[in-house]
Amino acid sequence: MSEIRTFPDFLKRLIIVLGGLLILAIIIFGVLIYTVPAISNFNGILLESLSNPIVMLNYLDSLGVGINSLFFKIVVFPGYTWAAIIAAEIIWFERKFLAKMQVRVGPLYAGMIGGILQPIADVSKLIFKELISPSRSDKLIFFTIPLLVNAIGATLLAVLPVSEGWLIMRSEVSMLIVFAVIGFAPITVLLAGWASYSKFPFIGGLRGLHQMIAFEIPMLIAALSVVLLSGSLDLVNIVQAQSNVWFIVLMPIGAIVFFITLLAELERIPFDLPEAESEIVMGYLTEYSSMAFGGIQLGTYIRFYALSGIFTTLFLGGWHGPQFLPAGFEIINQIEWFTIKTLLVMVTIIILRGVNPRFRIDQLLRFSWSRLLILAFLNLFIAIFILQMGWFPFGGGI
Amino acid sequence: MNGSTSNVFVGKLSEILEYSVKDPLRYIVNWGRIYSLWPVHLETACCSVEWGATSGPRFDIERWGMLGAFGAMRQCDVLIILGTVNRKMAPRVKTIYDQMPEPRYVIAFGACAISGGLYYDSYNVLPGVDTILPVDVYMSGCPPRPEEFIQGLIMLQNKIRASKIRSKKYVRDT
Amino acid sequence: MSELTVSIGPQHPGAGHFRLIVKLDGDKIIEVNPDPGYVHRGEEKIAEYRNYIQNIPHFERPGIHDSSNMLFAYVQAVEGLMKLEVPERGKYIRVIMAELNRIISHLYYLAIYGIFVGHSTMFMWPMGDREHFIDLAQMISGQRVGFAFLLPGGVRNDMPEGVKTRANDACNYFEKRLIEYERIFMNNPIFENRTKGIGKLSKEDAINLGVVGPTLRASGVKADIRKDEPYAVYDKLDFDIPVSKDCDSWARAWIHIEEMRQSMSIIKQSLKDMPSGPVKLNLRGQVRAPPGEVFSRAEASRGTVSFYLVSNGDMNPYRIRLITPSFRNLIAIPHILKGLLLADIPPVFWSLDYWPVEADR
Amino acid sequence: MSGTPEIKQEHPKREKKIADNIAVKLKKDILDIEIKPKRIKVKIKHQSIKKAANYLKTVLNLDHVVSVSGIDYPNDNEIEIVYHAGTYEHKDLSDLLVALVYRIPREKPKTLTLTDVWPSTEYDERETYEMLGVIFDGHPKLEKLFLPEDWDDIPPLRKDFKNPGR
Repeated sequence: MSEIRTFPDFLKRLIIVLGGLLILAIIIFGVLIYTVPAISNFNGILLESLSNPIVMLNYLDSLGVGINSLFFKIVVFPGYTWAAIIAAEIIWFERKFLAKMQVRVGPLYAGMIGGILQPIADVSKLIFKELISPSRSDKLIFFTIPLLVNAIGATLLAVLPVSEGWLIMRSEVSMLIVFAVIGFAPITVLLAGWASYSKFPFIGGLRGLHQMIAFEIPMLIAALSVVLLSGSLDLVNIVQAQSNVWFIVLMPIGAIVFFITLLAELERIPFDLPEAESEIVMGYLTEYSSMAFGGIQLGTYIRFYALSGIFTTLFLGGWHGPQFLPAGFEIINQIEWFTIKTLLVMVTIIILRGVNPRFRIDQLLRFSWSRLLILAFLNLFIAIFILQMGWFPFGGGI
Repeated sequence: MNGSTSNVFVGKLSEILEYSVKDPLRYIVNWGRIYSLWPVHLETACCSVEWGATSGPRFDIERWGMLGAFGAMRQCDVLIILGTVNRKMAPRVKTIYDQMPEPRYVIAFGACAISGGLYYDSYNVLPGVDTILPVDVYMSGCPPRPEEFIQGLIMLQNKIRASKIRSKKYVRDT
Repeated sequence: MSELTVSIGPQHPGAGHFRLIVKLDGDKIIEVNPDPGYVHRGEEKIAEYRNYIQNIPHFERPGIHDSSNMLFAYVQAVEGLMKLEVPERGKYIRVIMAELNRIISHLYYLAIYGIFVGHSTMFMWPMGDREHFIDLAQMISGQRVGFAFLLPGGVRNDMPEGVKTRANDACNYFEKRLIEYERIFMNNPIFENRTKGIGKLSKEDAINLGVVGPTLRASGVKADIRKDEPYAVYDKLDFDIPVSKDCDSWARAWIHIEEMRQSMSIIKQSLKDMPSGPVKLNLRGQVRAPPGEVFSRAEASRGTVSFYLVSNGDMNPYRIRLITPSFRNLIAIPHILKGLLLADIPPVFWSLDYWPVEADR
Repeated sequence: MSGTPEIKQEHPKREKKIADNIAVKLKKDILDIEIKPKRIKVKIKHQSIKKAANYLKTVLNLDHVVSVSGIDYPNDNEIEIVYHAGTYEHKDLSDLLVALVYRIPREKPKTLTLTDVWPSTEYDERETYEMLGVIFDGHPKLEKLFLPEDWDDIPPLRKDFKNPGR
């Protein structure tokens, strides 16, 4: 038995093993067909689905795991797996794109095409690393935080309207859900810093708390004007209200305010104070190792995707866009437009990272309370003005 | 089934498992480690100038997935000893090494880190960092050129490629 | 009551091989205690065991990316004792190497400044452009850093063919690039917010504390050994000393950018004016200084570097005192950081261009 | 050529004039004055160091210290302390350095600090303290600077300290 050293070796071994497994499965399956009667029903569907895949989908639906089922939506497509894949690849894209801005190559050798497997390598390394829990930390809270951060990102995904008919959950107050969940993010940062029992994480946690609370209020007010114009708290209704004109055209100030507060909520440069590397090492992440660190990073990037999606929904007209695909594929067309817009928002945020240094906490707070808040109110008045003049058909929340 | 045949069966099973699961898994894990070596941001002396150039655009160490420098050692894999370690720095270097999670690798960068270099007879310089840490790769030069760092990195990658998933547990000093 | 003591360094992305013990009240700094010595290698003691030639690599190691400037003061001290007069071409080559080193060192400064304010592109661009000047220096001396190029009595070898055109190309390219640097990095509103008016060191304090180099010139004192006490051929060259009256971190960064412009002008002039002839004296046998003492100064990229050399006529120096600019600027760190915020430490600390290796020796 | 004697003699008169001034003012305290171009070396008695420093600072405008060096002379059983003072404000004297030199006994290396005259000497004196064991009375913070915290050998720059392997 030889050791695996090169990629062709690995591929050969994989083919042998998978082939063995396939033969094993066929044998077991064949035996089962003639012994257990319930399987033979499935066997018929399996054979039929070779010629007509719809049958298979319908069968899976009837079991509750099909493509239209809630399970599939939550776990696979608009839900977690999709977001995790986007998060992983946006990490790769971020590194590669920043490298290009900095006249470098960036990740190259991990994976065939331009180091596209770089995030996979990082994650697989982190999984098999030693998990250190600092001796004086509060272990329960310390290890709950990675899950909580992921949960926050995942909950936001639930109300994200990727298309008109295809979404996990439609609620009349989905906007409120979004802000309730976002409001929980500063607590995770503070708890992570506090549970680490270390100085730099604690400073990072406090910074995160200050920053996120200071930026949440302008964010809420900017979003309030959107609610006023569309007359609904439902994100789907908000997107429908933008079928003719996007809100970024009506309220550019509001869009800018929301975008800036978005950066602060996501702790992106120039607002990455809670993890400012040259000042407080890694902020609240300093003591996290292995997949606890990876989990927080993954959760943060999922939140990055989800909040970019919220920005798309509120100001960029959500799924609206010209129809490319033939009739009958409206849903796919809508998903496509939503994804393209969201990715564009994410790229804009990444570009900002390449050209800006970091703010200081007092400047940041002053900026938020004295500039952004006023701008947000100004935007609110503009929205009311538009509404009162009757220039916008929807609305009437007052 | 008597004892001896069952033993043969279990032995075969473990062989099959090793062949089909452990070996490919080891390859994948080592592949991840190879392309994701994050170094601790620790500068001990003047070789850090060349380390800066190595992470700069011309030599761009990120091509191998290595980040420029990483703040906290809890997430890091490589400890690069950038030059002279003196008697004041040595306990700190040891502490930093102890705080890193397994698996971890040490690179001795430059003549001073290998043997004390120009300062072999100084009253305040360690005669090589391998007196306090287990070193994986030595890079000679004063300071080593960035090309040499890249060569050393590839040597380290080859070393990792042949290593086991779970290395021998290092007993920490309290 | 709510006092917090954090130690920044020796392992910290914002400090390097150096420790600051910072007492904080909330986010405000009450007191800063610098704790150097993590790179102390006993250069002055080792020098007593080495002869004058063996000491050359030792005295460039403290400021390794500034090696020619460090050696400038040393070889002048030895030449002062031995009463040697360097050939004219050798002097010009020395000046070219010194100015190349100044640019290399200043670019390193800018790059690390970028990291310290959280601007990764500001790290990469100067690091990339630095390679052009390293290439030039490598063409002349054969080494990337730590050239050991200056010897008592001249320089090690003459310049190869083609340096002139290549140096002019690099300078022309980099002059354009500097304008971009100013536009993108220096005039970035967030960068200005972080550095303008932060970390003030008034003129009186700067003089009292005896700081040197760009830190001193950013506080409005026009002092540069190249003008005050001209050595080599600096009195024949035409250049300015940039001085700023702002006294803050931004001004210090700006001084570095202006000095790079002046250095490029010096390199171009020296390449034009350079006479032909030998580059070093033929010193047969050992370099041995007669008894006596000498105090020699040169302007390195971070400030004045001085050597106090006492010889008793032996093979080895009796005592060498090496005063590096970073050691002189060390005293300014606690003074300047007091009353600022925790987040100000990295940019303000680095704006002094404090290089721990050089200070610890 | 900085500090090069007898090759260029730019202002021999200027240094002579300053040295004469010093000699007149501090007649009783001075042991010897050496003049080189751009450098004046004033050897003074140990006790009058503060007076001399005050004079140099206030009258000659030497506002900062460039270096403080200690030299061990085991044969004379003495340690020599050298202060090199210069000026930034006085533009005409910017290339002049005045060295203030005095010797103290090797067994009892105790002297007065000059940090109250020149604040810039603080770290230099600390270094001289740890490298040569000279105690500066009245220094605000006379602690170890470069050496490790647990250093218990004799100060390394003394001539009887031998580097390991030498």
